[in-house]
Amino acid sequence: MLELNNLTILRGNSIVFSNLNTSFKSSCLTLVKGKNGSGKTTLLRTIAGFIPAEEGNISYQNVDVNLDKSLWVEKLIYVDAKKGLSQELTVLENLLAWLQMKGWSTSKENLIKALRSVDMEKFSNLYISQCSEGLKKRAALARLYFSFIFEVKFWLLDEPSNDLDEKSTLLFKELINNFLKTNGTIILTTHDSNLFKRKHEILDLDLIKEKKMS
Amino acid sequence: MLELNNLTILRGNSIVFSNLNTSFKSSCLTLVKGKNGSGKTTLLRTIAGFIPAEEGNISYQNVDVNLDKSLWVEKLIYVDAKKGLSQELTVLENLLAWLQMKGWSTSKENLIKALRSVDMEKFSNLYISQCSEGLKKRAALARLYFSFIFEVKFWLLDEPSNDLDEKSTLLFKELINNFLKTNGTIILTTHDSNLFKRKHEILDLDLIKEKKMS
Amino acid sequence: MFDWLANPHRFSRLTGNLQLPLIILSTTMISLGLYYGLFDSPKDYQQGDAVRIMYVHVPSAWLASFLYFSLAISCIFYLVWKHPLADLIANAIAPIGLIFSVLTLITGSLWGKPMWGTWWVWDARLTSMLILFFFYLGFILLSNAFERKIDGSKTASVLAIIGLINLPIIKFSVDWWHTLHQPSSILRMDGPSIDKEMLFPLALMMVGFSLFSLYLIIINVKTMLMEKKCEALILKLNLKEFS
Amino acid sequence: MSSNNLSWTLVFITHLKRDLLINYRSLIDIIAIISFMLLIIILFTFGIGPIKKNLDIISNAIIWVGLILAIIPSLEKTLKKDLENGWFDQLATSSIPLEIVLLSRSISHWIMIIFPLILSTPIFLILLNIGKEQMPWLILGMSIGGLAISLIGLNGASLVLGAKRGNILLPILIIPLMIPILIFGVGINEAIKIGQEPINNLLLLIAFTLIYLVISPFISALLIRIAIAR
Amino acid sequence: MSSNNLSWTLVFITHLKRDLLINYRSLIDIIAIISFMLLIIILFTFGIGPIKKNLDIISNAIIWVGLILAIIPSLEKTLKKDLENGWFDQLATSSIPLEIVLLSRSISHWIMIIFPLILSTPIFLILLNIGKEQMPWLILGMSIGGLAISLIGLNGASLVLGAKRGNILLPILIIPLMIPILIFGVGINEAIKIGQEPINNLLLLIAFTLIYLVISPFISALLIRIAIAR
Amino acid sequence: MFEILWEMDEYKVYIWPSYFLTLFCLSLLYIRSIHKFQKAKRMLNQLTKKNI
Ligand code: HEM
Ligand SMILES: Nc1ncnc2c1ncn2[C@@H]1O[C@H](COP(=O)(O)OP(=O)(O)OP(=O)(O)O)[C@@H](O)[C@H]1O
Ligand SMILES: Nc1ncnc2c1ncn2[C@@H]1O[C@H](COP(=O)(O)OP(=O)(O)OP(=O)(O)O)[C@@H](O)[C@H]1O
Ligand SMILES: [Mg+2]
Ligand SMILES: [Mg+2]
Repeated sequence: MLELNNLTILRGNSIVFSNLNTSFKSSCLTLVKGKNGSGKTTLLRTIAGFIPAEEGNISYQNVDVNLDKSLWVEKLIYVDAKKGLSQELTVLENLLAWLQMKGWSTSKENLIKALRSVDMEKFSNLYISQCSEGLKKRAALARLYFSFIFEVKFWLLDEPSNDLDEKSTLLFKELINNFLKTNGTIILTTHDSNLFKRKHEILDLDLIKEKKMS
Repeated sequence: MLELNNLTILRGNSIVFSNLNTSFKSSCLTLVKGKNGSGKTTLLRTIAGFIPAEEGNISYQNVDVNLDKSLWVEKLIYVDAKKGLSQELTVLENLLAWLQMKGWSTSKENLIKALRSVDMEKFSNLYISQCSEGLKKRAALARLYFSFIFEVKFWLLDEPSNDLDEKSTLLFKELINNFLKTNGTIILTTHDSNLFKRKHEILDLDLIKEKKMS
Repeated sequence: MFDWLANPHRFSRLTGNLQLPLIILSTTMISLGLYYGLFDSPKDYQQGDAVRIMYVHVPSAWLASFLYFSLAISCIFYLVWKHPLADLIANAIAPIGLIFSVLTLITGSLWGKPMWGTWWVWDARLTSMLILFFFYLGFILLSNAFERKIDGSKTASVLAIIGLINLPIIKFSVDWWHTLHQPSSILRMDGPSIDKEMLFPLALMMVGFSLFSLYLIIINVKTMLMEKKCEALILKLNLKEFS
Repeated sequence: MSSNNLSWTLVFITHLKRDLLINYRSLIDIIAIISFMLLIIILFTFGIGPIKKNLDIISNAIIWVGLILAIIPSLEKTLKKDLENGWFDQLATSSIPLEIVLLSRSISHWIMIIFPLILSTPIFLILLNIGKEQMPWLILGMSIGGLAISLIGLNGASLVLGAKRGNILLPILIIPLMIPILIFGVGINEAIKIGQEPINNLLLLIAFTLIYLVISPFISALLIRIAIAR
Repeated sequence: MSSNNLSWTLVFITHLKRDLLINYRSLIDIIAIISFMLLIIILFTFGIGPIKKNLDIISNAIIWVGLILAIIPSLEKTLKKDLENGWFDQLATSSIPLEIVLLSRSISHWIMIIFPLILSTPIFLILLNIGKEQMPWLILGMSIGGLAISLIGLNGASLVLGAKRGNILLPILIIPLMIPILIFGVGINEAIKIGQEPINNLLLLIAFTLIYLVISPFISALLIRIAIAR
Repeated sequence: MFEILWEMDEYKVYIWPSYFLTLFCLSLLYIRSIHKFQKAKRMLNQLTKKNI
């Protein structure tokens, strides 16, 4: 149970949103919606602990996550448009570097499986500089697979479905379903309202703001 | 009438596609589909004349476009994920710079109109470095408006609908409809199969390749 | 000339029966030159035996300069008339020229030490050779710094041409620079008073080195031609995957 | 409405405006470049110790070498950014001759990087206690030589455009080209110092700069066309 | 499986490996950095003139200033890329102490940039004809001082992280910090030259380096946390 | 004849290295090119086999 207690966040000097209260249950998928510039990315980055909250706090199981940051960030995987892939490495090397960075060591099989989970194993030796947009995205999403091997509780995904073709979108949804089964929590932003048929919560930042207005 | 006569294109040392034959009618919208890495972006960049074709040629009204490159490129507007916006300029300044670069001079009203056409006039003085992904995209798409003032015949758009929220997607579609009315030709890539209700051609690179196989 | 050679088959055929004579001739000439240079030539009346260094130093110097010239020329051919062969030749020359420029500098230093009591002087000729070395280096680095080889070739060719324009200017400017500061007397390098017994081994080495380089260039070009063929075949294989 | 109707000077101006706007919105860069130069000078004065006589020997050298080294960091970005953010793609969809755009680049570089340095020569003179009779010549030399430096710098930047680790290659490629500028530039002041006529060096410097003013834009344009095709 | 169980040295090694893999796939950088240093030396000699006496006065200064200036271009990239492509975001989602990662960065920088320069000192000595009795001391000084330079350099790089036109700001921020290294380093060789004991300068240099070895990683880590929050 | 070797006493430290270095570099170039040549040849043969 992750809770945001009247969270206020600035970007530059402008308030992105103020006194936001909401909570994310486990084994539950939440779509963050809202028009461009409404603060979806900002929200995700705040939860991931990149952007310090101006006011309010974020608590997981009723403990402020900032008390032990490292404990918190270990539990989550964050993927956004920037992806964190370096052009000079191949898809596989990037994945390995990321694993080592996370402090996780795993077997060759699992790596292959992870790549296969987004249908990337035939591209595993392609340099990122030679990947198309969609391939890059998939190379980044391959990380999600390791949540089934190591203990990860949260996925924070910023517009993950962009650039993905039909097939890999399906694979991605499969990953999501499996993760929810292992009662993880997923918070993702998207503009594609009919991305998910399955049941899911919706957090609409615009609605919240309108409420505040009135 | 734009025709690709058995076009073969390399990326690195690998063939992206070979002996592609197809044509794009005017006042007609073509969606380029295909799985990741199938060569959509490459195709657009080749048509725009950025990537030289290994074999074959591109002809507009039965004239090879490479005979007078500058004449050809003037007729088209190309927008992709890179967008060509510089972080240090505001939305408006970027648009102006682009106009001057195209060699077009226009009135203040038209600028405002262009921004309004993608609902950006209230962000016109925001620096690109402070824009969210969707705002950047819209800042780039604002250029399309000028096809109604100056003579532009082609739009080459690489996944234009990514990052756009509902409202701006509608505005974007409106732009497309207007452009088709002024019988322009639109070639755009997307993975969102139900993006357009209106009638449109489809160029599916995967299908073409399969045909080659058999 | 390039037009005529551009066709790889003709090139191979033409050079095929050149190779053997080239290598034999060059090796014999060099070994003869070495023998005369070391054992069977007079000392210089003022430099003593040190003059023997000249027999390796001067030919390398000459070749380093000449090879760069031909490299730049073939780059022009490549950029203007787009002859793929010209590019190959340029790339074949580069490493050879690099080595010769290094040799010049080192043997030169080895010569300078006993003669001038110093390894290095900032003389125009020396310095411009050092700069030449950097142009060779830049050419090689740049032509390998891109993902696709042709991008590298094109860019590096431009660099080579820039060098062709600038090297004379640089050499001139360094000479000019010497006239500004009173040139120090001992550090002049107008060579020893060469008599013909010295001239003979020198000539041997000069010609030997040149023929040897020519041989190497031919080999390298052939290698690259084959590599190109390989790439083409790989493409064919990819094509098969499609159709 | 095609750009051919636009006079090229106009094109030149507009691009100049954009460049200046982008790169030099803030004063910081100008301050930065000047302080960089100052720091190079300071480094040397610390390196050789306080003895005035020694300083006099190398004061001119420091200024010119400093000038050349100080601008190197500013070079790479001038083109690389516009390649990455796709601006050159957009340029390729207009019929404006690239040569002009690139000439305007060099000029804007001169205005925003070299010119501030020239303005701050008095400080350098004081630090290196160079006699003030040298000042006008130094300024003259730096303005002319500086233009050549900008032009060569742009060529270098376009050479490494899209190259792996271009930022490290760049210095190797351009410094050799800068040597004549250095020699003629220093020559001017050395001539003054020992009471000779500096005019010859000055003329040589001018000639060199003119040559580059002509060829540099074409070289850069050629290279950028190659870069876009990737 | 949490990384706390991993020994930090292991973390250190793995990150060292990644850095070396990414930035230095090739020999190019090493060749490049050496040539850059050589070119700086060439520039200076042309500035000063061929007279041996003058050269001797500043030969040591040139080597040390050259060392400091030569590494500047290599610094910026070391961190900036990883911020832009979001790698640091990913780092922030792991419980590994940033300090260690950054220490490994400095070390990899030393290995790939400073060390090659040290290996090529003989060439510099010949060009500047410095007596070979100086060599061992120069090498010793450069290896120790070089480490400090890498550490300071990394601090600078993280300071300008995310700053507009950081590449221009960088030199200003780090050069002042480098002045002590320069003074002690040159001090060693000057002492030798005039036949004194170089030991004092050496000790000072070591002390200075040790201090930075301790504080630098913390400073960089702090700065990067700030950069991510933007 | 070979006493000349010992005649050029004080210079041989300079002469020998320069000669040896030169020969070394030349042979290096030779070996390198030949080696690359052979490698390309081998590869070409393999590929031609594959294509047929
Ligand atoms: C007593 C000492 C030396 C003598 C008598 C000497 C003599 C010569 C001669 C006769 C040439 C051929 C001239 C020509 O090709 O136009 C030459 C070229 C050259 N030497 Fe030396 N050399 C000496 C020392 C050095 C040293 C110490 C170096 C460098 C470290 C050096 C570097 C060169 C270079 C770079 C060239 C080629 C310059 C050119 O061809 O334009 N030499 N030298
Ligand atoms: N670096 C920044 N400095 C200042 N303001 C910023 C910065 N980045 C974003 N903003 C502002 O913060 C607000 C929220 O940005 P954010 O990226 O979270 O929007 P978003 O919901 O992700 O939009 P999109 O759907 O386009 O991704 C926007 O109004 C934007 O202008
Ligand atoms: N710079 C490059 N060098 C080498 N190969 C490349 C390069 N860029 C792309 N490729 C390859 O070219 C092929 C086509 O790439 P392209 O970007 O056109 O695909 P795409 O259809 O746009 O994919 P996506 O839907 O993910 O955007 C891919 O297989 C990719 O690996
Ligand atoms: Mg967003
Ligand atoms: Mg694409």
